[in-house]
Amino acid sequence: MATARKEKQEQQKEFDPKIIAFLCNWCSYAAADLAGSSRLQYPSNIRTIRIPCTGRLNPLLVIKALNKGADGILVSGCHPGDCHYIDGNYYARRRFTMLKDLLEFSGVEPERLNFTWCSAAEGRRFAEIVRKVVDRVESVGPWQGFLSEPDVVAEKEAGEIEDGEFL
Amino acid sequence: MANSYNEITRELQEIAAEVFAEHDIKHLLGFGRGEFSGLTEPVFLKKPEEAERLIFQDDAAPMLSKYLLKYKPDLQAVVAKPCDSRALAYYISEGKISRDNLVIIGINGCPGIAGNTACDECDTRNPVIVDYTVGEEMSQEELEAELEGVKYLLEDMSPAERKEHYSREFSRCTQCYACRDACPVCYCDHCYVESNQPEWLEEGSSADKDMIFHLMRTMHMPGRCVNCGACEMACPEGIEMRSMTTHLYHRAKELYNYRPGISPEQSTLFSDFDKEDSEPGFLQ
Amino acid sequence: MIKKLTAQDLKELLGELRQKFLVIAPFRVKQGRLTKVLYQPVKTNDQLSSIYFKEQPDASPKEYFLPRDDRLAEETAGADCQPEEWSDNPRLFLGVRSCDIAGIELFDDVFIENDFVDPFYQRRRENSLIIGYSCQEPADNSFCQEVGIDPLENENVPLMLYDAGEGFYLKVQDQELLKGFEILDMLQELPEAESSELEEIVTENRKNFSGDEFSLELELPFPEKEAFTSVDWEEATASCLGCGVCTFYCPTCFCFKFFWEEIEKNRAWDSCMFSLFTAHASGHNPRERQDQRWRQRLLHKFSYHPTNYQGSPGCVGCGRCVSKCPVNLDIRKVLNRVEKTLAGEGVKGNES
Amino acid sequence: MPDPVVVVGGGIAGIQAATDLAEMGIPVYLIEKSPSLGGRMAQLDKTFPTNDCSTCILAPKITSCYNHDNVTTYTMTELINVEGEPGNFRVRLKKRPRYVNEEKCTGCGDCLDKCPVSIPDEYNMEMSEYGAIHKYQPQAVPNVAAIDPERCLKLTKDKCGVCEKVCNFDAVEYEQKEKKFIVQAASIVYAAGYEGFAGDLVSEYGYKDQDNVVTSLEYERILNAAGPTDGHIVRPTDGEEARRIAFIHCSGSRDRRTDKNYCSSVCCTYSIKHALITKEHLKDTEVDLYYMDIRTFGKGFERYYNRAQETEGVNFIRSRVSEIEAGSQPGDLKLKVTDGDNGFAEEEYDLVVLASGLAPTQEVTDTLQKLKVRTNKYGFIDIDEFNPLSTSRKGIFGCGAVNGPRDIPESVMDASGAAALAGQHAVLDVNDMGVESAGEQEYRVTQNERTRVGVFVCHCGTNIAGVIDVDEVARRAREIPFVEHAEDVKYLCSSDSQELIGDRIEEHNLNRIVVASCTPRTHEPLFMDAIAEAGLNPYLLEMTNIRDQGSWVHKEEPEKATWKAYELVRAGVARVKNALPLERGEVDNIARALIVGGGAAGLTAALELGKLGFPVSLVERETELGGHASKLEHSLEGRPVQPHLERLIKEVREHELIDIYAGHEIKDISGFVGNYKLELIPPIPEEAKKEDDLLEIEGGVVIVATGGQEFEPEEYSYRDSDRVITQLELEEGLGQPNGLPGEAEELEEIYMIQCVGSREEDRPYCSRICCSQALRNAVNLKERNPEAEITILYREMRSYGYYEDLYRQARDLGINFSRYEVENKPRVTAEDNGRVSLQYEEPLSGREITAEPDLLVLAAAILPRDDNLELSQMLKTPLNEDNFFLEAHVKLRPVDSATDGIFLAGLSHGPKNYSESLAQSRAAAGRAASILAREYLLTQATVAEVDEELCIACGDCERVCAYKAIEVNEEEDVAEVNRVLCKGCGNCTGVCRPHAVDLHGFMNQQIIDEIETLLAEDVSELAKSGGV
Repeated sequence: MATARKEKQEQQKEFDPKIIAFLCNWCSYAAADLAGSSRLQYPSNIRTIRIPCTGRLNPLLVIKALNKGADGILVSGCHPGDCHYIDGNYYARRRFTMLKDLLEFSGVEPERLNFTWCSAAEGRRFAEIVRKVVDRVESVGPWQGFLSEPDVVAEKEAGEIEDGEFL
Repeated sequence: MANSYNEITRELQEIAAEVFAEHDIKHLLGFGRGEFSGLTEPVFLKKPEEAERLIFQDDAAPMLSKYLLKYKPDLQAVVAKPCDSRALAYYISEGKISRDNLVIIGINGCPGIAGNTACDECDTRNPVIVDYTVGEEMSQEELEAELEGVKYLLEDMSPAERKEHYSREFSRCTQCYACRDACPVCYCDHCYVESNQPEWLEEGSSADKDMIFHLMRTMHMPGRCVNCGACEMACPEGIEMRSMTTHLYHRAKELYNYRPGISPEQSTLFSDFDKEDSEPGFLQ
Repeated sequence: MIKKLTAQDLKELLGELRQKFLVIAPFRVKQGRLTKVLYQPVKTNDQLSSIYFKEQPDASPKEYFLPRDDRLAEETAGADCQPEEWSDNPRLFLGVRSCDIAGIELFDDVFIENDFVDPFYQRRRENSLIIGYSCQEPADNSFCQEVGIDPLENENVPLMLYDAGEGFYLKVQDQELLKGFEILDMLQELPEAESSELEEIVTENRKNFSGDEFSLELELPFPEKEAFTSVDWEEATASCLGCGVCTFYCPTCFCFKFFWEEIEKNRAWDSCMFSLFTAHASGHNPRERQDQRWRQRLLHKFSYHPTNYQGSPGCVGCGRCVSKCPVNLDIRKVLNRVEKTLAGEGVKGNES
Repeated sequence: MPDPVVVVGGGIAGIQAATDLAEMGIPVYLIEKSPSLGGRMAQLDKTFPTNDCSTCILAPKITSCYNHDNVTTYTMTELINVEGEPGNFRVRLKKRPRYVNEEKCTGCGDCLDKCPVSIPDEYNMEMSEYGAIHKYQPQAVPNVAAIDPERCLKLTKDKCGVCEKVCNFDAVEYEQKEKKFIVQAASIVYAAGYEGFAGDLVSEYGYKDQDNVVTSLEYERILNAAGPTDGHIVRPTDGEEARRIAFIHCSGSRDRRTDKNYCSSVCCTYSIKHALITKEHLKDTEVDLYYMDIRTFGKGFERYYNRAQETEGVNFIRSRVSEIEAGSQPGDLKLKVTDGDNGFAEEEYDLVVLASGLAPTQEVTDTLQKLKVRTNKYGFIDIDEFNPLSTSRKGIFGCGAVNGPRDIPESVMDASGAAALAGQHAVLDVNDMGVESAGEQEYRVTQNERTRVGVFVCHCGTNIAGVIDVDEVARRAREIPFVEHAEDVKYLCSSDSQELIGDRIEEHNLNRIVVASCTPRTHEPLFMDAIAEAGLNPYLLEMTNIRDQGSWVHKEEPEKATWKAYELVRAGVARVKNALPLERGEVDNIARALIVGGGAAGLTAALELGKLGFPVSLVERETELGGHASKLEHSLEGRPVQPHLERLIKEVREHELIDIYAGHEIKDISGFVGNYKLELIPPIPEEAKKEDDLLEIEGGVVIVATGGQEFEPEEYSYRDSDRVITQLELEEGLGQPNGLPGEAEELEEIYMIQCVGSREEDRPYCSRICCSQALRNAVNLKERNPEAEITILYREMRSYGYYEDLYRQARDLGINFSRYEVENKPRVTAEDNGRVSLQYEEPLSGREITAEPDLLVLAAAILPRDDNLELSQMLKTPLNEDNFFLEAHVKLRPVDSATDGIFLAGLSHGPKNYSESLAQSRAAAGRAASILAREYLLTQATVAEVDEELCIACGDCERVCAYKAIEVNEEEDVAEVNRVLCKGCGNCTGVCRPHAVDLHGFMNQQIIDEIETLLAEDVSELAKSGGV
């Protein structure tokens, strides 16, 4: 699907990334609201999914979002120490550190994986984060899935035939 | 020094007899030789006379810890490679099995398993919890000497090269999930793969999905994977997938000084935190 | 009719056959950390020298008849669609051994010679020509003779290839089946050989097959009810991990599942060794434990299939399930236990 | 229904008091002078010592108070006077006109940009501007505009009127008049707060002359990301980043030349906070703090101070700034500094922050006098040490900074305590608390129905519709699978629209609702109510935020904003289609408090709860009640403690609702909020004990009041000489004849050493009371023997608050003070004759002084009890690093433990003086009452649930749950959720490997559906067509 979408975007010529943002209800979602009530403008590329706490976010959901074709991910919670649920974001931090590391190791561009903290008072920071994330994702272009282009794979799919005068 | 297979085999047979004499065990879980195949296979010994069936060879790849949970209310004896002993420590830390129900015969100075690349970078050559041991312990100096200059799997590749590597490797995946089934710390009764409500992993056999399977599985592994290499050894397609879990294994060690299964008292990686944990690559 | 060929002759013949056929032959292939022998389409004439007959291929050609992932229908089309990769060229499978030939025959029984014909299988099967290959020595863990299969001679393929070390013999067994394939014309130029030459080789090779440690005395089909209930399956299969590799590599396992991928209806290999294989939507699972699944697999091959198909075995004794098993769980050992239990030798009692 | 209580002041203290009272089932009138709740705390950027974001922690608290069924809020309202008696006060109120109808105004903000007038923004300390019609602050509660009558053109000159024209709700009402009205109240909680003052030292500190001299409150706004400089630390004059900043402590406080010569208590720590945050923003900026004493006496403050000093590079300079004048460059400032060591110096800075003190406004003092509430010489409420929170007028209680300089947790403690006292007049009917019960409303059973989603898209006037084509969104929404009905509505939050939603539910038999409008954070309760009214389970609602996170932020991209809105609606439908009808569960609550500890704290808590009408079981391990307090001779104000303690014990003993278990040890504690069980070992001699002697008592809450202990000094020859005693021993000795080595009157030379065992490496906290205690004892000794030569060797004198008076008195009496550094402590050697020899360095001269005092008194640290750890394990509630019980939140929940239903009082929570212990105990009673008042405890609806099939009992969920709400049942080998304790954070769901735990309201399936829908191909297909 990711590839199909990418083709369409190529036809469109203009890359309009889609970024899934997981925001915790108490800080970052509130910051996004504050950006709104302060009328700060930012690109419309983000699609927010509200979660109670970054601790709620199972890393598999981020993989799922990329699997479904998100060009980039933003996860933002309360600053460490500020968690509404005492320490949820501390646990989340480890999970995301490992997730980000794994995905980058496997070839996902770091620019697509954006984890940060944003407090309820930081409306301006939120708008800046979104701008930054959109820039970052744009800089690496459309997401084409976890694997290389199908033709690269097909070439080597069956494995390499060992040469030799067997016959 | 790593011990020889024959020496370990000889000692195992002696100690097994001792274990039978000293404990009222349901069975002694170890390795034996396949009657027809000549291959090393898991055996469940019940009688002291069977002690001589025990062997240890370079194809003793299966993780015996995997079988213990099935019989956990009973007292079981088990021959444990160092990696197996870590899996056991991990089980105990998660309350999956009681230490009191285990008689552990640990293999010191494990000589490793043929073809298992995890053994080349193994950082635990003596078992972490034991009741009996066979073989000489390997000293820390020896271990460090052996590890010197060892490169971890795919460490030298660029992310893009790895992406290509995985694209190639997973194109062969037949979704048998032997990697998961062979893994000592994958012990869920119902794997997320088999859930369709919600459907974490969609059905279909494209390489893309196999990649996602492995990414998701790897995210269940940090703080659990003991880097035994059983996943790769089990793969009938020779897919090199261990690099993912191994990478996080080493990263958890670097970032959090965390090694799974080092002690039965340890918390899991993801159920613990430090306020000062680093935030590599987080947006500032 | 028996033709005698040098390796060069064979390559030339195959080169010619490639004009008409998609030739699929065994190669040594490097895949990740393993090197395997696998059936693969010959892409260039240069590749012909790399064809490799020395070992039993790691996998049977089953996936060319029942692909792992088979698109059956599209939602929008409304009707069944055509298998996508069908070409007009017929396929020639080179060097298929008796065990794998028997596997394909079993598929024929199930998918063609049956009340329901699987059009996908049928089309692929009818478009394929098989050149058999006579084994020179037993493959690791194989026990084909114990299930009534002759690894050296096989009458059920039109052509049979014999390796003579310095060259090959090609035996034409069924001219009828070769009609329309123009293959006989191509063979005309080649020198014929006496059947005695061939017999000598076969007799010599057969000596390699005498030392089977394993023997299966019990007649097929196994008595269903008795085998089902009296064997301690748990004990016999305790080390099974449930991965299903045995079934994927089995030349006779054909179970599949359906699933939708976006708008496509697909089928893919499934395995009775998987816990979900029999799981009901309600949560109930009639085969809850792995030993029950093992019992199913074994009895399907040795009891149910022979019962339904005039005593023909559901297992071809290729030994791949043993070689591929991550924990080396040996079906021969389990069969042995079944035999002993049924013979009243009380394996179970013996152990307790 | 109990009688109402009036709470004056909508700052953190008022909000806490109102919430606690409301939770007890008491109706509350909350009176706030300004247009919005929040008070001073809402203006703060971050809070010490954790640097928590102030808004983040306060906003949820304000919202839940404002939305509480039992709270009626009057903003822009002041109290005029009070008549009548406790239990039947007639409270006269005056509501200033807002000129905006609070009911009609939706806070849409349409009018805000249109106002042609600019006035200084009060919330931003007048450092920015807003219109004559404005919202007091962006996150104002209520979220309603107000007009400044003095600057509005319409109201002053009858011109303009544009706000009325643009308002779509007819909410602007220029004709509003001041309204006076009376409410009946049983009692009054007065929480009018403080103002910051920098003293009258205008000329010296140049506050009014130099623009780059700002007060601490102004600096809070500068630091704040939503403040006038967007959180950039820049100079007001030229907007340049500040490279050198001076913070001047005690600006106005502790100054004999003003009438406010008390210590404001909070400035030291907040200045450290400012310094730390400044360093966080601008690593290289030089930050200098000018101070007299660093008074970081609160819980965790000393560590904060150490951190600033040791790792963050903040410079602490002990000297007095005498003058600030213009510096060499424009805008720069020159400080003239007198320094004890170095004489006189000049330093230049580009920004100076005055650590202004806390004082009541004149208006507040006047009002208090009008209310016949006695004030002290500083204008604060005159508080009786032994009866904190009460005032001189019965039925009126003070809390927060009107009681004296307070930080936030102290104000919150005051508030809960005041609620406990005020509640006693409201006559609680324990059997009919009027607290809602979960099962009251029956909802339509929708489980077997086909999914029929209704979508409502709000215009919000032009707020949404001005950017987003709402008609198009609604039109396309109709095509979304499962959508039965979709329409766009001008203002969905208006009351007729709420009815319309109900009508549509009925008309189309809708069973899921998607509201596309503003933020669910403020409006979800409203729409949940609306659909509940229509008989639909309120959890079958999904809100998509197309205004705050849509039209408002994508003004320049109307087409994309429209598509985004459509996609969000689509995702909302996907998410709500799997929503389950949820219900809050009811759990039995045992209306009895279990109090552990029979010292002054436990006794006070027991008595207040008894007076509120709740049964109490009080457990004390000793056979006598009184605890640590029975050793206290006099209070810090010098009043005898024992008569008060004896009266307290008598009252408790005589109270019919209080059972006393003296001499009982606790064997085990089990259960959770609503249902705690204590196993007690009765006082039976060991040899007579039998198995079944154990006693079990049950209650809904536990109050931990087990006290602390005095450190037994290991140094200064304490163990070697009778002439070396602790301050507590001195106090005990003063009370008894022959209690001291030599009669007090005869002791000629007395030395005192402070910080013995406190503020050291292995005990890095301040014991808070020792400075004041030493001062009190020194003054007592001096009064008995004016000839006595008394010297106090100290590190910092931490005589915070009014104890500064004591410090001054001591100096006036001729008591000597000599500072020592921790690296160079006084040295004491025991002599053979039983006396001691003392050597120390006199800091000014650097001379080594040797003395042979008649008495050496050590200010020994206050320690946590040794058995705290054991008790905390039984209670399953954590201790802090120093082994005192840890509060749930250092700022806003100072009395609650991390475990629901367990409250903390007195020294078990940390060092505090007698009066502070009493206040906290009252607070514990107030907090406990807010739970005990409920017949049932309501669980949250959005809680975690375990799929037992999938659960592998690995225990990860248990380990990550901060609330102990999920635990592995070892017997069943499965994790179980305690719905009462679950807060719905989902941390268990995030960590669960087999995905066996799921969180209602945020289920995996719902989030996955949302993800898939947001990224679904045909949606991009539509987007590709370039929008509408």
